[in-house]
Amino acid sequence: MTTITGPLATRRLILQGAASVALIGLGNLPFAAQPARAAANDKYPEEAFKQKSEADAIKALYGKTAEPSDKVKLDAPEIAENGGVVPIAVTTTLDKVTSISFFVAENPNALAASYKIPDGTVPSVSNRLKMAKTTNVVAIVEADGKLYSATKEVKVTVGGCGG
Amino acid sequence: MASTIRVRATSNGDITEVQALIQHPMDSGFVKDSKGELIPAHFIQELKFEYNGKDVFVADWGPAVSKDPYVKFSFKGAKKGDDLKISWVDNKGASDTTTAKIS
Amino acid sequence: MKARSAILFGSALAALVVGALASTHVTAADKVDPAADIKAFQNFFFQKFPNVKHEDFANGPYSMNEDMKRQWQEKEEFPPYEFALDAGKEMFATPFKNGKTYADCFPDGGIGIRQNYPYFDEKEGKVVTLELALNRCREANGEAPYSYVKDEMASLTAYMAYTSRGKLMDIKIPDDPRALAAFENGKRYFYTRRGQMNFSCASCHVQSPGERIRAEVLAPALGILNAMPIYRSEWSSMGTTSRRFVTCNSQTRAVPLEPQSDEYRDVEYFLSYVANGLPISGPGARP
Amino acid sequence: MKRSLSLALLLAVIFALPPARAATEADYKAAYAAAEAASKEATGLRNQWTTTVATLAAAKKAADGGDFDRAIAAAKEAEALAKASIFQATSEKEAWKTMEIR
Repeated sequence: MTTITGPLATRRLILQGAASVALIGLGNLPFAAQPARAAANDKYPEEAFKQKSEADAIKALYGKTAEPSDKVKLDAPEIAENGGVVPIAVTTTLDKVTSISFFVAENPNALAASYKIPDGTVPSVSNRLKMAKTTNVVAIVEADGKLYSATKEVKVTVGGCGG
Repeated sequence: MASTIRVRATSNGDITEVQALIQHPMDSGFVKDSKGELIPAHFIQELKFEYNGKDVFVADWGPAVSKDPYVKFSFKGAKKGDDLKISWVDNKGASDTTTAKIS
Repeated sequence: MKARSAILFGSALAALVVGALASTHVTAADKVDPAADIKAFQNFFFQKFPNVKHEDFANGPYSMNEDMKRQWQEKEEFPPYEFALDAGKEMFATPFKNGKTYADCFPDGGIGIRQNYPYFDEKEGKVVTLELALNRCREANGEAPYSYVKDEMASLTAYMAYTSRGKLMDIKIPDDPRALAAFENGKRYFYTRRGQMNFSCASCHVQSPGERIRAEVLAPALGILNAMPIYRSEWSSMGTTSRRFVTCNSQTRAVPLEPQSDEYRDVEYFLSYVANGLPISGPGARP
Repeated sequence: MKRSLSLALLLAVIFALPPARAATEADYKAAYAAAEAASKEATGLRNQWTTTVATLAAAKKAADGGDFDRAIAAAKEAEALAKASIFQATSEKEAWKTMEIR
């Protein structure tokens, strides 16, 4: 699973960016794919899951950057009882939410999970994630085409004594 | 074999809360086994919840989702007794699907 | 740590001297008195943690730390041991090749009886744990015994524990010198330091419950087996009491004994008896 | 200054040299046997340490590789560990009572 880095990757990102802009521009042309409100398209975001840092992963997934917002409530423990099973949840009062994603900054690949939130689904998700070490958990909410984020550090260490 | 998907869908008023626990190793591909060899990546990539033929929730998962993964969400517009279809596909092409009654 | 172990060492020498003097005639202290032990044991924890509800001691580390308790309650909504529980239920009902099932080996068909295990078998003169009884049932019906530390045994004991959830631990010690000896042997094992780390079970679970050993919060010894078997995130699988004893030993760098050896069965007997009156909370989810 | 430096160096080398002859397999076998005996006694007392077992194995491995210096050092360490676990077992026969909740 080598990540394509360097010029080739950036060229692809630009292309991807251009493609999604074009789609928005086309507005309500009857298009096979639902007119993308810049929501992650239906295909499995392979590229985003390959990115190392959460900044690159966010860009690969949404093609834009997020701004912190206190309307995004991220619920995660102070100290994870076990790095393999960390209960993390997010809820938001923002409306027209189309996507929610979770990033664990210093995991081998930052993007952990991404959820599509169709109309009529409450913008709130709980899940259990793995965390390689003490690091920031970032929740991203895409609402009405814009990205909002919340961040919290979760401490993770090994358990037990001598071994 | 019993389904790998355990679902609890409970509706009160217009909101149906859905909890799912799925039996899957979710191997990340970074862990070594007792003989020191890397256990190949084997994890659920997509988990879909459909109601009346329409997706109400779609999860794109990576290897950082815990073993025997769990997810909870809620959606509007369903009522007691309706069916909720759940299906997953992993990176090896394996899949499972089940239908749960909203209680 | 240095000063404390010096004091301990000093007091050990003093105890030796006192012990030698008193050994000429058996004083009350040396007579095995389980009834007094359970009172002292429970009062120690009730006074050390006055605001922990008594039944909460059966929830191990979660009775000691709020942040951990919240993570645990979130997991309990849809616990990771669901699959082991279902598998155990199915196995429990699946007949052996000879048509019999586990229900034929156990009183009340094996349902809601976990709180009486381990018990002292007066015919054999030794402690019989739930895990030993299950394997004996298998062998008596021509089936191969399960490993004491692997999933099948954990699933079976998980189901049997589940059928006893909420019932109070109810271990009996018959007035039989061999039973009293087994209880004392279990108590001695519990307090004996071992391994290069020179820890006894008590070093962690009596002297410092609620404190952290690296990331893990230590459970109090009172009620520590009430949640067995446990699904540990660290193992990401179910674990029996045997597996817990073996892993605890190796963490103090002591070579573990055979699962279900006398010492393990006796320490389980001791720990279960002193938890009498506290609810069965198994199967449990733990870090 | 230079002369005393080389003198110091010379002395250091002499001391650094192993005893008159390189450790032989016989020395290793003796050290290993002593360690193994102590280790067996610890197992007999049902109080063996994991580090004793690991160090004993390391001694054997070093010896198989022909490095008898390291093998002897490891065997001696294993013996010390085994003896410590024996002392622990015997002293704890009574010492456990000091921790008992009464």
